[in-house]
Amino acid sequence: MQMIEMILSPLLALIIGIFFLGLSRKIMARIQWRYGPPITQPVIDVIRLFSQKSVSHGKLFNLGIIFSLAGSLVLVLFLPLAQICPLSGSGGMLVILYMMLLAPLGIALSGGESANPNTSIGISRKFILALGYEVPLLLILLALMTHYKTISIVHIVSIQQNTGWAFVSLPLLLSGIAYVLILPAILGIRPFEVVQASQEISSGPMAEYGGPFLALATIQHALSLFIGIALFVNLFLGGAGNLLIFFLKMLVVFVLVLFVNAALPRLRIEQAVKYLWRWPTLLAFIGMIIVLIVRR
Amino acid sequence: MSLELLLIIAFGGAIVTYLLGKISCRIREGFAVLISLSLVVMIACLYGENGTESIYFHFLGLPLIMRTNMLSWFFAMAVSALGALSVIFSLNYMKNRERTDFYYLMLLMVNASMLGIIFSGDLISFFIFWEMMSWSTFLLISYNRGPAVAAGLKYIIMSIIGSMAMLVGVLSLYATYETLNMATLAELIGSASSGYLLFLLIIFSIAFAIKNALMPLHTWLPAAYAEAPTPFNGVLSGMLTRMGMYGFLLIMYVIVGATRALNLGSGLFKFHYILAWLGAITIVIPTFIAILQDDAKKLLAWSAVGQGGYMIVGIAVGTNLGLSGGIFHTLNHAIYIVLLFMCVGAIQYRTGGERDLNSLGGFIKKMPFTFIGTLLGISGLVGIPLTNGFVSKWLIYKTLILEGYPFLAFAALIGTWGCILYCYKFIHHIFLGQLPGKYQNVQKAPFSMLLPMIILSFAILFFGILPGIPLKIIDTIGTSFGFKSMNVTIWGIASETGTLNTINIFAAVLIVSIIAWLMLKIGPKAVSVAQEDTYAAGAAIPKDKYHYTVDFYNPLYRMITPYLKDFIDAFYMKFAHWIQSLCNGTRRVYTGYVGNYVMYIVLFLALLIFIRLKWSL
Amino acid sequence: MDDAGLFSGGPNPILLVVVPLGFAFALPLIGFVSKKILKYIPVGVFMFNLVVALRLLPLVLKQPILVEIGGFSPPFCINLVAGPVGILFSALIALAGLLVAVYTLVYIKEGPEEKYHILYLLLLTAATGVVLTGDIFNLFVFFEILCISSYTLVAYVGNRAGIESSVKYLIQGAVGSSLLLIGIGLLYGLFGTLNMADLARQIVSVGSSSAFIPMAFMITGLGIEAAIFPLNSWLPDAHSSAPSSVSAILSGIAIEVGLYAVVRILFTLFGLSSFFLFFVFLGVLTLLIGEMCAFSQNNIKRMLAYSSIGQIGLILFAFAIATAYAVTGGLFQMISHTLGKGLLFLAAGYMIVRSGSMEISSLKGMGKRMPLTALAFTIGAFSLVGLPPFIGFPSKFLIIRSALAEEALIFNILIGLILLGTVIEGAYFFRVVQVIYFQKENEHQKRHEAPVAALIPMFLFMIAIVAIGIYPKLVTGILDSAASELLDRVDYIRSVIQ
Amino acid sequence: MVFSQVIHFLQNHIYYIGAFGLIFIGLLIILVKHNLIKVIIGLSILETGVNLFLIAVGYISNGTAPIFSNPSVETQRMVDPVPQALVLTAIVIGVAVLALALSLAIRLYQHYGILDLRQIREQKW
Amino acid sequence: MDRNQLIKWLKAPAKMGHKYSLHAVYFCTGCGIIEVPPSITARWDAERFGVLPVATPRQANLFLITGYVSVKTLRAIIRTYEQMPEPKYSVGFGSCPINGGMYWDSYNTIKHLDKYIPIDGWIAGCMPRPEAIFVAVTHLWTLIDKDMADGYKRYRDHYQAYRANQEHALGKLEWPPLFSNETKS
Repeated sequence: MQMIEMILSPLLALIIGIFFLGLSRKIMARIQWRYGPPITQPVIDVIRLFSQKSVSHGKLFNLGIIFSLAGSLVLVLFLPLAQICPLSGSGGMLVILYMMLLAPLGIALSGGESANPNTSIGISRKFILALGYEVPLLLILLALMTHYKTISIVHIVSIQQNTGWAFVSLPLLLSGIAYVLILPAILGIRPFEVVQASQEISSGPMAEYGGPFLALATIQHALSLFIGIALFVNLFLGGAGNLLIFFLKMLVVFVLVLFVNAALPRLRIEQAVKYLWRWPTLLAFIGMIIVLIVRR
Repeated sequence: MSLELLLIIAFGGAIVTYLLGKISCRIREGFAVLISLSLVVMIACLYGENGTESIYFHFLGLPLIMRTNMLSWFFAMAVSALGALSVIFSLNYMKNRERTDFYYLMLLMVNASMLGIIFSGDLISFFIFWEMMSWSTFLLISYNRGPAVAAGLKYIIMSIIGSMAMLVGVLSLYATYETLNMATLAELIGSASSGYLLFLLIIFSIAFAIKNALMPLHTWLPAAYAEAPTPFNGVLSGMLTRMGMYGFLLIMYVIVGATRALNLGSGLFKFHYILAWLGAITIVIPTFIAILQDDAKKLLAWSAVGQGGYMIVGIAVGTNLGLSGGIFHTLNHAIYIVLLFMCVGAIQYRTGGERDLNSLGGFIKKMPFTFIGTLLGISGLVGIPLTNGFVSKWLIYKTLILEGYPFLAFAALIGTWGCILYCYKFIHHIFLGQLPGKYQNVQKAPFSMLLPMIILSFAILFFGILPGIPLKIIDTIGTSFGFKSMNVTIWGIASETGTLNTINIFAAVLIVSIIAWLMLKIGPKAVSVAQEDTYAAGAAIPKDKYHYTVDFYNPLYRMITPYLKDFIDAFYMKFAHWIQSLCNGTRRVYTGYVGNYVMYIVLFLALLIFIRLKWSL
Repeated sequence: MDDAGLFSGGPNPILLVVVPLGFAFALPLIGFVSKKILKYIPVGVFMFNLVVALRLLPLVLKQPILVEIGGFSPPFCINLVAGPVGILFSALIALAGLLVAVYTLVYIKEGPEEKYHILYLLLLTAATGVVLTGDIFNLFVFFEILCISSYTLVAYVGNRAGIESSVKYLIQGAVGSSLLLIGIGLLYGLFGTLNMADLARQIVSVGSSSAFIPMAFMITGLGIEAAIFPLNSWLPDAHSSAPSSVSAILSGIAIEVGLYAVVRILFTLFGLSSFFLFFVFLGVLTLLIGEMCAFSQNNIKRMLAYSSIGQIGLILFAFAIATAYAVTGGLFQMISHTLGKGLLFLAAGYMIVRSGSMEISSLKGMGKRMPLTALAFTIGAFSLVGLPPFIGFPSKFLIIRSALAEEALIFNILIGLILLGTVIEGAYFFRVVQVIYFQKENEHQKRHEAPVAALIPMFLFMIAIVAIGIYPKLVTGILDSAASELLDRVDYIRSVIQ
Repeated sequence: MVFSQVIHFLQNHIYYIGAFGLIFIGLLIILVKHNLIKVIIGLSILETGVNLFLIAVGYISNGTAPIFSNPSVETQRMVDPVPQALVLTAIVIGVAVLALALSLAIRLYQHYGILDLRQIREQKW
Repeated sequence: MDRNQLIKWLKAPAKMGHKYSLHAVYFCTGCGIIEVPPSITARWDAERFGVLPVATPRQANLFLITGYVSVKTLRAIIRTYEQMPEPKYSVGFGSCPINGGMYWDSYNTIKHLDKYIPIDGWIAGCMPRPEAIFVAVTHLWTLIDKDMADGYKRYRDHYQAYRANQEHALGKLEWPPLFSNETKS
């Protein structure tokens, strides 16, 4: 059973992620009054990329991207997808937090080997942005874990299934709002699209990727979209009893986030970090204090 | 008997090594390696010898006692192993330098005194070895001259302040209980008032906090680490600084005892809680300062300060998980920081002492093994799952969250995220990016440098995937302090509030990596290109300039730099200057005019008589 | 004087004074015979003294030896009381004298060597006399001999600094000895006796407070030689301008003998225990002033001189606590200071000779040029700071421990100040050690070690420092009985006046 | 009455007064004079005062020499011999110091060309 | 998606992928680039054809040379073209790359771009309208279907000649040859 889950959950994540990628392009096009590409366009892109003959800058260039994709895939194994969570008993939220590191770190190592300054700038921005949103995110997650007195995400989901969504329960409301405020930053979309920023720094960490490397990076991107939203759904929207509801919840969140993406221009990196360290952090901090008071 | 023999071999070996150096370098080096390896073997043989005490000497009527238990075995093993690796690493690094005899003497001496500290069964021998460690370290830190001199002076002054505080503590214990045997003290101290215990803990904490570079007392460390000879950095950062940790464990859990130590003070102002907060501050601020550093060794130094905070937080929380996390982190940190310093050493060895991050780059092609070592080192430092740093950090986080210290947990976690920034900066600036033209002909690190690096790299993975092996030992330490035993399995820890199972993670990561690799293999094979062949908007790559290193995290720097000056150091320096001017003022008493001097004499006589009349003593 | 053999088989303690004194005066005569052997005479004399003192040590531990000069039994006439303290100090003086004499063989090459050796012998004879005598006026006389020979020795080199310091030293010393003499006169006027035991007995019977004024005069007079804080202005000048061998003796022996005299007068003669607290403060003040002044010195010898003031402060502090532990600690600290400071001055002496300057900065690269001398300096410095495994550690340990045993808040604060002083001490000593080993030298100079005759005493000092530091039991037994002799007035009186 | 008391006191203590007067004069000279020679003179006066004081301690007016072989002299009226012995020693020492001081003064003058102690301050701090 | 398409997809997914995912490298050589923004934004929306501008040549497979090519630009064009992963297609946009256009007698303009890099198709006109881009794209689809868009193969086969031409125009080149001598067929 666990083996099936282990295969199933990454596959599902991959499909949903790629679907979201296509969906985002389509919806963005519609918002911008365009016809837009077919919804399968990411798949076509990935196929094309896999068939291209790329250049490699060295062993680490290959390994880094593998590392990054593997990190994302493993992370999916720790996330409860509705009732599916293959690695529920292997470390809980803390491992998830750490696994979220792997993907950017892998890309960073791989990109670093390519010796392209654009890449380095992108990576530097990625890490700064990550530091920016981790401050509120950690406060939020700690508030959750402190409130539910567990570090296992499965427990958090199951408690919410019994007692209602965290997002609408009072002590965690502020944390939830803070999470919503930083969700675009976690997903890396506008107004926090400073990392890729293809107009500025030639798509940053991706600058030297072509062919299969870019395909892997695209898949990784799709997975990270999935992870960011699935984490929110699990933590604040109570997960789901079956896959369909889970998917619907994710879809709603994603479309809402896309509107933000379409409506807002890109921030500069300092502006982004200042924003992240101001309002979401403040909310998360107050939320944490409320949680502590409630716990007393 | 074997403990005395051990110390005699350790100290005698140091001196004999020095003398052999007068005969021949090769014999000396061989002997140094032999001594340090034989110490490792001897200590390994001591495993499981619990609670044997032996009086080996009398000092001022005090019996000096050596004893073994699990705690000391654990630390001794780490000290001797890392010491041996450092010696091996030194062989090539120190070749063709002046005063290598002296260097080996002091290196072995530091190791020997650390072993002395660890095996001490009474506080006086603890203190003696502590002081010997301090001054021999001082001599080694200053070894490199130049800025190292100031660093050494700073170190020894702070160290003396610490040891003076400890001396007061030791002597006050002696005055109160008439014994300095740790075991006896631990029994006797039950009758002490909580005020006295608090005094004891604070006065010892000053000493240990200075050694462990806890935040307001950390200022010696960055300069000292940056300037010490790099092979010695391993010993310095790995174990010597962590003698402070050992000291904390000793005073809090062995002598004062867990239950008493954790109940001192009231409300939020409990001793251990404040200590934990200091630890948390020590995690956050140095981590962010480390991000700003451009000097490889300074960066690692600040990172070591920050990592020290984890250990303090871990043991100060006072749960079995936290304690184990703290102790385990001490070991893990020692392993990876030694590895990282060795990597810097290898780079320095091949580049002629270059350690400015901005002028390196692209060494991955030239020194691949060193790179792998560094990669594993920073993985451990960040705490990537499946490296050893993860397990210990996991334990600490978990206990912080479950015990209801979310802000401490926040500090610890944010420290990790800051850690990624400087770790990546470290590896990127040295190994990735463009190789400067002058380093085109750099060779691989020699084997004697690679060997310790390889061993340590394996250790990182080994302890990361099989954390149960050290954790079992640490668990016995914890239970000997009176904590509940953890449910340690070989793969991690099982408990109802969240378990850790490294083998699952390992298997998953392995399988998934293979899948990802296969995915990469779907496409046509990639063509390897030279490093110059990167995208530069169609232009040719400028030589030596196409590497983004200076102000790597520039936007972040602009935001945090104003808040991250080392205020504490500045304050201490100001204080030192103030003392200096005070001293300068004081010596004006001796005016040089003999009339004044005679006046002093007359005044003194008058003072004596005045006191007599006033108080009729 | 003839009944030397009467004392249970041991040699007569008076030999300790007589032999060097005799040789001092015989030296010019010997000079007629051969100029060359002159400088070996102090070596021989102090070797003899050392042997005598060491042979006497086990005897006096059982029973103090009383030497009646002129055949009268005390309280009449001059007598020597060779108790554990006296013999301990004699041994120490003989040891330091011997080692420094060996050092002098090569160190003193210019000037009127013959006079140097006479004065050197006189100085140490006087010091031995001071510690052995049981008569207060005799103490004054020996003291004057000590002072006059030190004035002269300070001026031995005859340069500006030497003469100036010597003049200043002389003025202060003369004022001091006048005060001492007034004190002795007053005492004599009050009690009509000069024997210390007898005086002590009488003071015990009338109460110590009645003899306060003489005590004040005597303390002030002796305090000048003992370098207690406001009275020590001569010390840095004199110690820094004297030849290094003389500095070693002045620092290691002269001021300690002065302090011994102060302590003897305080403890045995007056026993004014209510006044000890004042001396505790004074000791700490002396320590702090000494260390602080030393901290801001650029001249190596001046720094060492100020450091001596600091050490004296510590010793005074220990004595003024006046418990058995504390006095043991004080005596131990005296030994450790004699050995440590002696070693430092000897090492610094040759480093100054080689570098040609007393500036600390000119000692750069000495670790390479004179490795053994540099090692000696380092060990001396470490020992004085109180680092194990050197002798400074057990002595400081004992002092702090006895101070902590007092359990008064004021003592805790004072301990804090003392430890602060130690930190400052550490700071300046380590700075010098760094200059010696770790500063980049100006030009590449070849190795030029001090001559063997200078290295041997340094080595012996080092061995003593390390040996006692590792195994303090070598001396603690003697120190304990010496401390009890100092503290136990009644016993002292009884042993002198049967 | 008062006057006679004063006279009486003076008669009894004239030596002490003289001695301490000398001592104070000597000290005052040392304290306020800057010239080395004058300071040495001050030292000399100080010493003289001390010696006088010592003599005064053992002095009995109209006393006799302490010769016990002469039975006609009462021991009560004998002058104490010890202070005299002391003073002799002290004078000798004083002379030695004085000689040394003067010789040093000569050398000092050779080096500095002055004897003003305010200006001879190379050794300080 | 009709049946035909599906069969094609199953038969040769790579080729179809190349057809429908033409990512063009941003490269503004001359005035022709002014026509590209309208074509990729809401008015014409090139993305519905799968044409998407990307930032670096590594990610692209379509190279639009938009406008005249000066000697200085040629250097960058060659470099960019060489960095694109194979298979790659290049399209000359406007008359200038074809034969120099209005700069036919300029001393500093490249007249025949296909002497330096292989060109798979040309869009004539001064300026061609955005619709022309789509015409070109659909035409390129046909060429890809028929394996006639083989500029990258030609480049590989005749690299020595191209390189010689390039060096003739630009003098010594800073970068090493893309293909070593042995691959010359």
